[in-house]
Amino acid sequence: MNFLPWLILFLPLCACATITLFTQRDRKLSAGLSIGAVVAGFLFSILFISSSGWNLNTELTTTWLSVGDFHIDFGLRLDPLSLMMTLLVTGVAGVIHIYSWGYMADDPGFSRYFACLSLFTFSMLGIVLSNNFIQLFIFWELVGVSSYLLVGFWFERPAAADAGKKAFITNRLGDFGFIIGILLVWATLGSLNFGDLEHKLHADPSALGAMATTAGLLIFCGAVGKSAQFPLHVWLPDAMEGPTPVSALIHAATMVAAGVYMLCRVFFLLNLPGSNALTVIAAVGGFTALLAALIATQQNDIKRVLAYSTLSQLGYMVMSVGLQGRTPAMFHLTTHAFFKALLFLSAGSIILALHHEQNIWKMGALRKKMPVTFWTFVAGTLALAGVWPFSGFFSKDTILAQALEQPNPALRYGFFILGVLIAAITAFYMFRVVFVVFSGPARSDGAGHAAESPSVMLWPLRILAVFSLIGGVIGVDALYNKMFEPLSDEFHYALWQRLLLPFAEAPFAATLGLLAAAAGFFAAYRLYTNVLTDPLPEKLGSTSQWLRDRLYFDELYEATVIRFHDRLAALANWFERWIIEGFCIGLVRGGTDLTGRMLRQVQSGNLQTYAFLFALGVALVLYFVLL
Amino acid sequence: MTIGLNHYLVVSIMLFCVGLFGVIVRRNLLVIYMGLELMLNAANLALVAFSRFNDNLDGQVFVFFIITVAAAEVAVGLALIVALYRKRQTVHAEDLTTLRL
Amino acid sequence: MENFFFYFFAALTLIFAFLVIANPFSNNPVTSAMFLVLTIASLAGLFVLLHAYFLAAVQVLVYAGAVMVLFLFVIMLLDLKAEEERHIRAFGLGAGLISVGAIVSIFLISLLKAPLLSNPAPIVHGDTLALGKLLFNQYSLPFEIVSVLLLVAMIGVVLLSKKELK
Amino acid sequence: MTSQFILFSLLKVLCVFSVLMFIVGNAVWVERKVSAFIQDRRGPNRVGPFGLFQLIADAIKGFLKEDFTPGHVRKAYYWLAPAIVMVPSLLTVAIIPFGSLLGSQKMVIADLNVGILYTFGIVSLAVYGIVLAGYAARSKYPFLGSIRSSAQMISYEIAMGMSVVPLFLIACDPKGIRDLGNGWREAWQTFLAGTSSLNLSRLVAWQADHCWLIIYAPLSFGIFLAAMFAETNRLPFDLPESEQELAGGYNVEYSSMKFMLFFMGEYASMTVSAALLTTLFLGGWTLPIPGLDRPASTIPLGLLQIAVFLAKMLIVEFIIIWVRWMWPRFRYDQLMALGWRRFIPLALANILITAVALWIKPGH
Repeated sequence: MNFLPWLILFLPLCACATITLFTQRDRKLSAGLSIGAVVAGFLFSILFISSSGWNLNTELTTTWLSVGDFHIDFGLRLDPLSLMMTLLVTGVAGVIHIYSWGYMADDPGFSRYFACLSLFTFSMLGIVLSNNFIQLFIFWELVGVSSYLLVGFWFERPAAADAGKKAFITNRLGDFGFIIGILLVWATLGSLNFGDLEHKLHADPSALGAMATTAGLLIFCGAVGKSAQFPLHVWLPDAMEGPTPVSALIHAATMVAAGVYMLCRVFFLLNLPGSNALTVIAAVGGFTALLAALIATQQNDIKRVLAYSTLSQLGYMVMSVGLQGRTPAMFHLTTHAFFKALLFLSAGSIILALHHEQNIWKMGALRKKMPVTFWTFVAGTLALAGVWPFSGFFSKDTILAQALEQPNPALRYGFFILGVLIAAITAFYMFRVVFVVFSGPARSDGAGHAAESPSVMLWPLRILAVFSLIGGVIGVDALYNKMFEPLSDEFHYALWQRLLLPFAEAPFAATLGLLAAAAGFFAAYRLYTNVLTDPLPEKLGSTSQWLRDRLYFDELYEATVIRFHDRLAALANWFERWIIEGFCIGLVRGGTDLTGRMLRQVQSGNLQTYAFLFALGVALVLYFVLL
Repeated sequence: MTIGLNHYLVVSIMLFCVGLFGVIVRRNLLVIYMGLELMLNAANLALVAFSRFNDNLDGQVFVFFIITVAAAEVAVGLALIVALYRKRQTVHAEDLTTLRL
Repeated sequence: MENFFFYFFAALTLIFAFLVIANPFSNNPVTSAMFLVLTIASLAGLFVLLHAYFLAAVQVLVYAGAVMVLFLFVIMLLDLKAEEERHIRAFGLGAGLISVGAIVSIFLISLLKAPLLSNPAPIVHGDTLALGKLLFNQYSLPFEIVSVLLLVAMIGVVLLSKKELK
Repeated sequence: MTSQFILFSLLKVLCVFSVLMFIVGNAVWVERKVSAFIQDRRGPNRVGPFGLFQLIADAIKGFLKEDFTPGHVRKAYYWLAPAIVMVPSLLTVAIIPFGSLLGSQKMVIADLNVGILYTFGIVSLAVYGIVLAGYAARSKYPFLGSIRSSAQMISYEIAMGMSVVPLFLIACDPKGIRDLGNGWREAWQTFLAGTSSLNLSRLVAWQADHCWLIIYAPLSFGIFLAAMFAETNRLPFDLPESEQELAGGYNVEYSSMKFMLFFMGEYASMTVSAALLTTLFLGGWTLPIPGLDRPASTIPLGLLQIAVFLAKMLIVEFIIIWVRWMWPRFRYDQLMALGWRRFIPLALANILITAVALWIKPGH
């Protein structure tokens, strides 16, 4: 069965290559190939897991390149973490692929879209299955490339093209730190294989010495970029310029999860004695979560609300990792993948029904017109808001419980209160969207004439809705827990026991979480039932304006980072033009040119000259051979 | 003093160099070609002399091949010259400088 | 006697060869060709002195009989009315003298350094039978290849000589 | 290299040369007589009985006539060409065994081992005389004639050379001559001492031993005969000098002694070709009569064999002359087509068939 993981990994790549090279013109075949590859991957994942079980901890390797003594294996790491992620990626991606068939049906770049989608799936699976840093980094960059291609898919629209560039470049900043961190790890530990590294650090936790914090933070830089944490969060909302399924795939379910996944994968590097990396990570995560949640409350674009909610939830997960809670982080990541994909796809359904209208203040009264979409969206909202018994409740609760387990009381209550606050805000802005979009009067003609989406789009919604509902109780957390804390007790609970488990284990956290959600719901209900415009700006004044303009981060970066960057670029340009091109290359080129001009005198076209030179050459050879 | 290998080799070298001199100095393609033939013949002479003074017929077989190849080469070369003349109305090396840069 | 013949033929060969490339009386290619025929005939004499009878005959037959006739044929076909004017370029002359001088001196020096081979009794006879045996046994493959070469050359010449290729 | 060898060689050269010249001279007379007979007229009949002294009269005329040199010719080649025309035939004759033995002397000027190759080498040089004559004249007809001639001679040389190959395949059996006892073999061994494969004497010996090669290789004979006409520029292949088209070709510009030399050159090459044909196909100096089929032991017998050779040769020459007045001229393209597209493939096939036949011959 060992070939199955390889197959899972490379099928999407094959699909991408085939589409790009051969089937560009055949839309259906292209889509079929792409969907087939990812669905086959999903089925193979199930097959593989069912045959070899969850309790794997192996690597499949093949030598990829060797330079001297330095070998890099191309390897797949198979353990519950990667298997679960594989299942998640192929599953969510599969659903989104199918949904795309309907959503993108009229797009001229249909085949190209599916090729990019396959490439993205391949890259994401590569990240998930990598067993070493180099491979991980390469797939990391591939994800960046494919997200660039997908975000900028409608490249004829300047906004989309700019968003693609922004996503790519912002990610570069994080990756810059990431690769330095990788090099640092390699320089100090001499290995890049996760298993080796873990083993070494387990044997000698102080192997990194004083560099522990630095290395951890540098590697965290990668996650900051990819998971859009503060201060590199600015690209994610813009990236909503891509097609909505892409938003769902990249910016909700998978790509941004890569950062969190990576942190969990290399947790052994962060959780070292004498390293403060985790604290910083938790702080960054918490701050991002709060910031994003606040901004989300005053966004009017449905996808931007969801984007900021994604940011906020990612911050939640990162915070959880920072609080040493890998299980809660991955648990929340998994459930979040379900309900955020659901929310995005439902939003896509709405957007499509309203002919690409994304402003929530031009929607309204869609509950009757789009019943399936309404119910699925509500399911997603409930899950995101953490309402029992939806999946979000369980995962959010574990995070809150994790916060309560902190030894340091300041940290403990700080993060716990932060978590509850964010939960309340989350519930508020999500229900704001629900009330504005689905109830009240129809605020535009488009909303008045909206109709339900085709079933090829609705079925993925239904599937995801089901998973959003039950995702918290099917044992995902148990799986992660067994991997991350092998020493702790195994959960053996029936379904109904699981439903009530949070109240038994951490009643304080569960209760407060539920209360926060309820508070958010009521606030939204009070403010947003049957209103034509947002009443909040009047009440909050300039704060609202600040939030609506995303706290002016873009403008800030524009004024500082980008201006500095421009200056630097101008300097580099000058250097390039005058020093490198003018002096270095110019000298070489001029020298070559001069020599060439001299030598071309020899190429006179005169037979005698050639014969003469030839004879001289012969004489020279003879001189060396004979004398 | 009996005539030895060296005598023949000296003749061969001089013949070769006369041919080479012709190739370099003359400008008529046909005469240049004749210079080439002289050089080939010089090689033939050297080979036959070696064959004779080493008690080995291989050298002569070689000469046989050289003569054959030379015949083929002359045929093709002269055909080229004729074709060239048809095109350019000249067989002077000075006038044929298309290869000049 | 043999010494005399050697010096005689060698002198003839070199004189004729020189007249091929630089004839003080005529710059006519036909003259060059005729002297080349004489060079080849003298060379055949040298071959006979070296007991290469077969090659001597082939030399005359192929070179003098066929190759040089072809030369004459072409010279006449081209009908070079404007015979080459006698102006030797200093560059050409210098270049020729330099390269030829260099090669001659290198060869002669190396020849002087080499031990003088004694002149053994003539054992090898380049007669037809011996050469034929060698040619058709040991060298049969090269022989066949050369035949292919000739065929190719023939086809090439036919193609080249066509007025226009279709 | 004794002085005796040189002496006898010189003697042989002298004899052969004078006899050849005599035959050449009289061949002109024969030609005119034959043509007259065929055209039903008398021919030369003024000088001497039956015009027999016409040869002398022609010679005197040739010597005494003004040697006119046109102004536009290339002088050196103009003088050289007639001389060159004579040379090849005189050189070829050197290797033809015109008799067996007179005393201890072989009746051949140079019994070369590469015999037939030498012949072809020299024959191939014959073209120079004509080419240079045409070139020297610097006028159209001679020039065209010489161009034609060079192409024609090169073409037919190939057919000629290849037609001869089967003869040597047949005759140069390494086992050589059969031993029939009675000192048969000894006589031949003296004659053939020191000769090898391509030697013409061996060919003669083989024919004496078996049968004339015209029987064994009739196709070779046919090709050789036709090629011979072409090589000697005789009708029906006299394209280089065809009077009606080229007004005499290369000898247009020549007069008196120079013209005589061309004339003599033609007859000399004709005579030598006849001698060669005799040697190759007609048994040379032998006749299938006891005594005449082996090298002579006495001088009279040796002289008789020389006479036999001359007789055969003259008959062949007579045929050559006869053909000239009986056959029309070929067109030039027909001539080339015949040479390249008939004779050369035929000769090749001939070689192949002969080789295969010899290979499958029992007891070989």
